[in-house]
Amino acid sequence: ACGNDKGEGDTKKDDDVVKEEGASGKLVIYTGRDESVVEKVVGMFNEKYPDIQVDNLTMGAQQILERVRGEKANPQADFWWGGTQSAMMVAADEDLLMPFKPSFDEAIAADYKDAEGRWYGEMLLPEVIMINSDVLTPETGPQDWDDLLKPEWKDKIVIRGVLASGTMRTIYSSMIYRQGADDPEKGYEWLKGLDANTKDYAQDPTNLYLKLVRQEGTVSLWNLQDILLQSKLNNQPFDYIYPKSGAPILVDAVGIVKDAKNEANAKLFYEFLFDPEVRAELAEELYQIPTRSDIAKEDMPDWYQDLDLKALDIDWEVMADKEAEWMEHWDSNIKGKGK
Amino acid sequence: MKGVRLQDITKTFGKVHGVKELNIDIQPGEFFTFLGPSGCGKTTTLRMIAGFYYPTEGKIFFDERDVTRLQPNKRDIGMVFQNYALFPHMTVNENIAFGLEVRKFSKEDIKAKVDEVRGLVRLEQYGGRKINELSGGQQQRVALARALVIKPDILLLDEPLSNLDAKLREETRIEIKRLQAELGVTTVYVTHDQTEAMAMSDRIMVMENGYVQQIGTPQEIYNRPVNRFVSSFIGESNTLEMTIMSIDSEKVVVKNEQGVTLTGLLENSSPLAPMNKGETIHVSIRPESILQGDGENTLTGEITFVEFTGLSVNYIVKIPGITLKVMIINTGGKLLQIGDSIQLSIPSRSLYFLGE
Amino acid sequence: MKGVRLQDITKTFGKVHGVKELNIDIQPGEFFTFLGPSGCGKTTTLRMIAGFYYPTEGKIFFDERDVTRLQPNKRDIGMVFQNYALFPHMTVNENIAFGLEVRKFSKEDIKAKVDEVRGLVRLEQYGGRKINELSGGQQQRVALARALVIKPDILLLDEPLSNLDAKLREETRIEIKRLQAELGVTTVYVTHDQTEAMAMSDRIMVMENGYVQQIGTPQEIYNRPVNRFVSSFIGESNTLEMTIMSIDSEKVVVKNEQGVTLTGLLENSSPLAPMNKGETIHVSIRPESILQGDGENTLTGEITFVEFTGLSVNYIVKIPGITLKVMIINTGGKLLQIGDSIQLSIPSRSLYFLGE
Amino acid sequence: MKKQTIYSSQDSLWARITRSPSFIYVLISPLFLILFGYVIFPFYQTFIQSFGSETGLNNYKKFFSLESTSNLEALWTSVYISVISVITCAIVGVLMAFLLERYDFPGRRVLSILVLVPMALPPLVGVLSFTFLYGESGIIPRGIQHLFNLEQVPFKLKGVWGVIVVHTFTMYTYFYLTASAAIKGLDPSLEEAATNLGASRIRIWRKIILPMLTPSIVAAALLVFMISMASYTAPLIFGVERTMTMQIYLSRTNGNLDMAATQSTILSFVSISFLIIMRWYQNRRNYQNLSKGISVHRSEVKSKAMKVVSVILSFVGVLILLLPILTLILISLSVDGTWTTQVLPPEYTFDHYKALFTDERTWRPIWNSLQMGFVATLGNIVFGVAAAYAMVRLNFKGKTLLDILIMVPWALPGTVVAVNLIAAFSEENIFAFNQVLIGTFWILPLAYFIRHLPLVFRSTSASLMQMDQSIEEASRSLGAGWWMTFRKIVLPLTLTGILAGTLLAFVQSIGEFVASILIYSTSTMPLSVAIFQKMYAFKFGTACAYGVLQIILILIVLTISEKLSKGTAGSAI
Ligand SMILES: Nc1ncnc2c1ncn2[C@@H]1O[C@H](COP(=O)(O)OP(=O)(O)OP(=O)(O)O)[C@@H](O)[C@H]1O
Ligand SMILES: Nc1ncnc2c1ncn2[C@@H]1O[C@H](COP(=O)(O)OP(=O)(O)OP(=O)(O)O)[C@@H](O)[C@H]1O
Ligand SMILES: [Fe+3]
Ligand SMILES: [Mg+2]
Ligand SMILES: [Mg+2]
Repeated sequence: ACGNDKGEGDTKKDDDVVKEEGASGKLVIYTGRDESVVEKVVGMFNEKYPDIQVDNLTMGAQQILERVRGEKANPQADFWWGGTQSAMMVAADEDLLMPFKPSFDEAIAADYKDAEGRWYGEMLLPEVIMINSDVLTPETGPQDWDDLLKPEWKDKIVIRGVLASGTMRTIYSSMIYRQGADDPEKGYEWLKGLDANTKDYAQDPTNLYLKLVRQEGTVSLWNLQDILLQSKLNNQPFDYIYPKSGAPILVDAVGIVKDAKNEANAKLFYEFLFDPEVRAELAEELYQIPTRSDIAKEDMPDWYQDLDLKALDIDWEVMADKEAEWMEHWDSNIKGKGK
Repeated sequence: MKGVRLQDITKTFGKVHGVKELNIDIQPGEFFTFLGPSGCGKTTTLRMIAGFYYPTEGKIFFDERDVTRLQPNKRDIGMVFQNYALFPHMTVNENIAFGLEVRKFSKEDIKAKVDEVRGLVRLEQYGGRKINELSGGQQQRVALARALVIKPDILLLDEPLSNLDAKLREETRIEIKRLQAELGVTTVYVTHDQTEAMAMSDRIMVMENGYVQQIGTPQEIYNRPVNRFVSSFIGESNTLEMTIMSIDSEKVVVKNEQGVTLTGLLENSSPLAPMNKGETIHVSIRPESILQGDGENTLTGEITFVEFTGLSVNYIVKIPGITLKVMIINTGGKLLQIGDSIQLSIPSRSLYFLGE
Repeated sequence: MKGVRLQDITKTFGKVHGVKELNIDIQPGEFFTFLGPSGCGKTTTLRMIAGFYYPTEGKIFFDERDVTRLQPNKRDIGMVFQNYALFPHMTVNENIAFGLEVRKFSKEDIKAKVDEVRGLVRLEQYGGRKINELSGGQQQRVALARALVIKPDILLLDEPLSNLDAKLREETRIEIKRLQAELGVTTVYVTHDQTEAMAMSDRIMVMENGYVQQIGTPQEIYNRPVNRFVSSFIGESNTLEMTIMSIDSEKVVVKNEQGVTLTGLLENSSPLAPMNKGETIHVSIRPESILQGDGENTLTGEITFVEFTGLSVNYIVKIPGITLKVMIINTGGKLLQIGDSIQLSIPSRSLYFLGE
Repeated sequence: MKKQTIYSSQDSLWARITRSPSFIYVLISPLFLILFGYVIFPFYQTFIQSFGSETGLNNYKKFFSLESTSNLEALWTSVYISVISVITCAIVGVLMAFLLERYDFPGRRVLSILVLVPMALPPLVGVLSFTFLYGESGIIPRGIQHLFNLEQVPFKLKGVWGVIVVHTFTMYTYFYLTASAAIKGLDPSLEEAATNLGASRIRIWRKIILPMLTPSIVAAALLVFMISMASYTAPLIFGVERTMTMQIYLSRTNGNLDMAATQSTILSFVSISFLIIMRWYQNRRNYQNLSKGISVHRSEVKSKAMKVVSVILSFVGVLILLLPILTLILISLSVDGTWTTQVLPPEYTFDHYKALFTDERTWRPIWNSLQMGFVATLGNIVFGVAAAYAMVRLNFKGKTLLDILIMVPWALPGTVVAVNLIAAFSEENIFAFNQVLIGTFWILPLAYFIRHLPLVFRSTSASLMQMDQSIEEASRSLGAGWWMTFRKIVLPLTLTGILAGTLLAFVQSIGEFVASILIYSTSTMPLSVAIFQKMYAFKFGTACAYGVLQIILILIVLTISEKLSKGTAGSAI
């Protein structure tokens, strides 16, 4: 529920819910966010709460899950900042997260949060078509999902390894869902076509970027934010095409670790992170699309205002239910068989 | 000075037996030698005394102290290993000094002692050499020096001179004897050289196949072996199967199947031999006790083999009925050739009567 | 059957010299022995023949072929290493079979040959044993079997019997001799045991400190040593410094400072000795050539040392003016004691005149 | 007679304890406990969990079911990749060891350090440099394409072979190090005897040298096999997704912890079976040098041709080995994002290094890693050597168990070990002196210690197996106690082996990532995590520059250890 809910004007920042600014102590954050994001936000947080000493440990979403799981008996972390919806759901199921209703609860659509408040989506990640801008332009690239199957894109597509990536699993499952969830066969057919056009599967994001930069392929499927970050901040030759029929929109979420030692500080950070000003700044500089539906569009940067966030119509419940099965089928029967 | 007592010692390796039911009592200060064919259990016994093997059965005492399971390093033993077991990463000096360092001698003391013992084994020039730059004999001498320098209570020497030349061997032998006498070190010596064993030992133990055959002074062992094994193992010997024809309080007359008759003395018979008329016994005659020329028990035969050993000439002489090994001392005289005829005599006191 | 010729061979290790200016010509089929004190360069020479060292200078020929730099495995040599160098990860059989496998014999052939040679070295029961389960002497025999079984052109034996008992040594010695004669293998033998050297060799080379001293048949070496080193190294010897009093075509009379006078034969003099009246020369007398009792050159003295060696009794006898080592063959008679007086005679043919 | 008593009664307690042979038990019993508490117990729990809550053998049935064969395929892929990796690593490693140990040629000293450098390749950026080199857009394929004006790149490193190349490259050092220690200790007279019996070089290799190197080859084979089984990054990078580690990862991602446990159990079962087979194979024979006395060292006979061949071989070999590192340096010097379709980067800059050197946070992780690596390695030496000694020389019940205990942490994927450790140490307990170790400095060194213990243990026991035991006995007979014998005789003679293991352990500790990322804390961030963060932020050049720093660091360590070992290391013959 990020951008699509252009907020109804800024809501009050409700600091009254939590403690005064004199809060102190420690705060341990496990984060899947980029170092630069973390530095920036923590810096801002410390301006407001100078006495809170923030320790942040950067790692991948999967690693956070492993760690939090392992430390269940004696949690070391307070706040889990940045996890895929599925990781969050697993964690919630395993009783690793603390239910908490923040002040902005209502500003976030039900799709983007846990019913019991164990996690809230922080930002939205539309999954779009990625192109190498040295070779293609948004006009010459594939315009919609079905275009990807055209012969002209044969051996031009590079895909981030599907099974190991939550993002890619979601995209692929959405593609099946799009063809009808009741009978996945049509979806499988479609994916078979995609596999036939896929030149290579890259093992991790870094590799995906490299392959695109080095023109081993020119087209990929990836999330909007990272494409923008890479092209604007790191000067990578990337651009995106928002698929005509809409994009699956993923949620990247946060939560408080159950039995956290510095629960109060974690709550402060929670509130701070969703502060509309912070959101606006992050949108401006880091191309984040907030889940908060109550931020005025004028307060947001230009790129955001240009964006038409059209979501694919997806029943996430069904998706979550079927994903494992579909992906296993894809892995054993479709992957690499298309040629 | 310590005595060593082995009580009913048996040692087996898996199914193989090394030694069996050993009972040895070595006196303090004694020079005791293990003699026996290769593989008879000499090293095994020595290693049990040193503490590197535990006996499968039995006990070991140093004087009255039971040391059967005492740590090797608590036994105050000097040992020369059959394979030397030098420390390859140390120089000659460092090898020799090792035991002294363990005993916390001062630097100067160590240097003095090492220099002295190095002289004793004729390695004056080699102190700084690495072990792998030494010849085989030189390595063996380092091993010896290393064991001697610590002046242990008990010295265990496993063929310590086997790679030395006769001259050096004799010199070293004399040195060992001198040290042993001076310090009263109880010494257990393994050698395959019976001359050496005879010359040095207070007592000798002859072993075969893990069993003790005889323990006694060199002269006892040589002149009065208890059985055929000892007799033939120690020195050369002609052993003849003969029947006693007549016997009195002094003389014994024996005869073999081919009718050769010899006369010997009754006193020269092993306690185990059945000295009765008509019994078949074994007669042992040392080659060197057979003389060339006329005398008692004169025989004439033909030479079938000649071997010159410097000291002596060895012949094999075929006499109708018997073949004798004969050793004639080389006094620079002429050698007889194969086929020559030779007259021999056997002094009656040179016959020794054995049982089985 | 191949001859081996070493031409002006010198080998140095860094600054140390191993051997110097060797010239040896070993005949095809000959049994040639290196004799010399520990560290004199025997192993070094052998290793050059085997190809493990390159001579620093000089050349090595097998018959007429220059092999100085030929690979060791191309030389068809069987060698027993002084340190055995058995393959610890193989059994006795595997060790012995190794050379045969290299030569691509069939499985059955190998088995037959291995069994045969194992019998020869008395290891019948030990075929399946691991090397570390053998006694020292057994290991040495495996090393010997391994070299013999391949029936090489040239056999190099570096103290191959040093850890065997007298009996076994003699048996093996005879086996080696037999094989050598049968197959005509050229054999180079290193030993520290001069009896062995004397008994087995066609020719002997005596070395000292890297230099050749004398090459000759055993009798030549023993009875006609070229210098004092050879004379004293080979066997026991009393060497006396004496002055020639009179000399004729047959007899030489010598006298020492204390007035002891001896008579010897002119023919018994080394080519290097200055046989002129008034010259000071060395007279060598073997202990075993001295007889007990009356005869030529009779002397009377007092016994100062007694050693029983089984075969003989060794005395040191102090005669006014000289001290002699004397060896009296043990014929079972009584031992004389220290302090007893003894009468000795030295046959004139037992005196040998040497230069320096 | 008057004698110097060997042990004065006022010996300190410590001296008395250390001199007793049971000291070794004093050393290994806590090891036993630690391993038991933190390896076997969690592992046992994993094992129990693998049977699922109520499903019994279901997980196993599912694993081995023929309907969905992905697990079986994964098992098969993992096993055969591991076996081939062992073989290729053995060939390269032993060959290099032999060339460098036995032949003297110009540049040998330098080469003998360079040959270890691949060990220093940081795991994350390291594997990437392979893609830059041999991948589809890599320097070599593109270079050839440009050179010959080809339509397509002539080849690219992909799939199983890519994995094996990377494994060979990064793991042959296990063989190299252990084998060169063993070759140093090999009695040269054995080779002479074989040559003398007419054996050709090849036969000597097959029949004498290789068999005599068995303990060290077995040691290295075990290490390589297990690490290949547990390897994650390389298969991932080369798109071999069907491996055991990947399956475990997926199961955990999906929250199917029971299945993950099943898969881990099977993985370690395979590794342990390999261990047991290897032990059996090794114990059939004897490898102790037995020669009488000490033989001449390095044999003189060296054919000219061999010498030339060895120089060429070694140089070519080392060049190939160095390429990935050179590539890394190249990337670290190129401007991010500019290197697209060219063979070599078009623009160069020192900015990445500048960024590193001006950021005070750069040095902290380096220092952390050094410290933690040092502590862990120290522990490895003490316990690894003690355990190896106990294993080879002493007789006690449970040898095989101890062996397995030590090897298991190496056989399991790093993630699994780390998770076990977190579970064990996130609560107070006696083994951690009633401290919570998670979040403290000590947890990482402990993880490194447990995980890298097999390195020191294996290579030391290989050395010990070669050493003639009678040398130790000689020392005892001269009155030296157990401890002195150990210090003065055993240590110097096995030093090369210990050093080899130590180097491996230390370098591994510096580079360890998979477990580190799960248990590091802000104050103890290790170098590998720091590099990961640069990569994560797609600061690619900076990450590579960081990697280059790590390589330099390890090179310094290698050079120092080479200097130290020279002269002090004895040999067992
Ligand atoms: N590798 C080496 N480096 C330096 N010196 C050596 C080396 N090998 C042998 N020597 C020296 O060369 C000399 C001759 O050695 P060699 O091994 O030939 O003696 P040897 O006659 O076989 O003696 P032994 O009977 O004791 O075995 C010795 O003094 C020895 O110390
Ligand atoms: N570790 C072992 N395992 C099995 N058998 C062994 C072991 N050690 C020795 N033996 C056997 O025990 C017997 C006695 O060995 P020992 O070493 O005591 O002989 P030895 O009398 O010293 O012989 P040598 O004179 O040849 O050295 C031999 O037959 C030998 O093969
Ligand atoms: Fe990842
Ligand atoms: Mg022995
Ligand atoms: Mg020698």
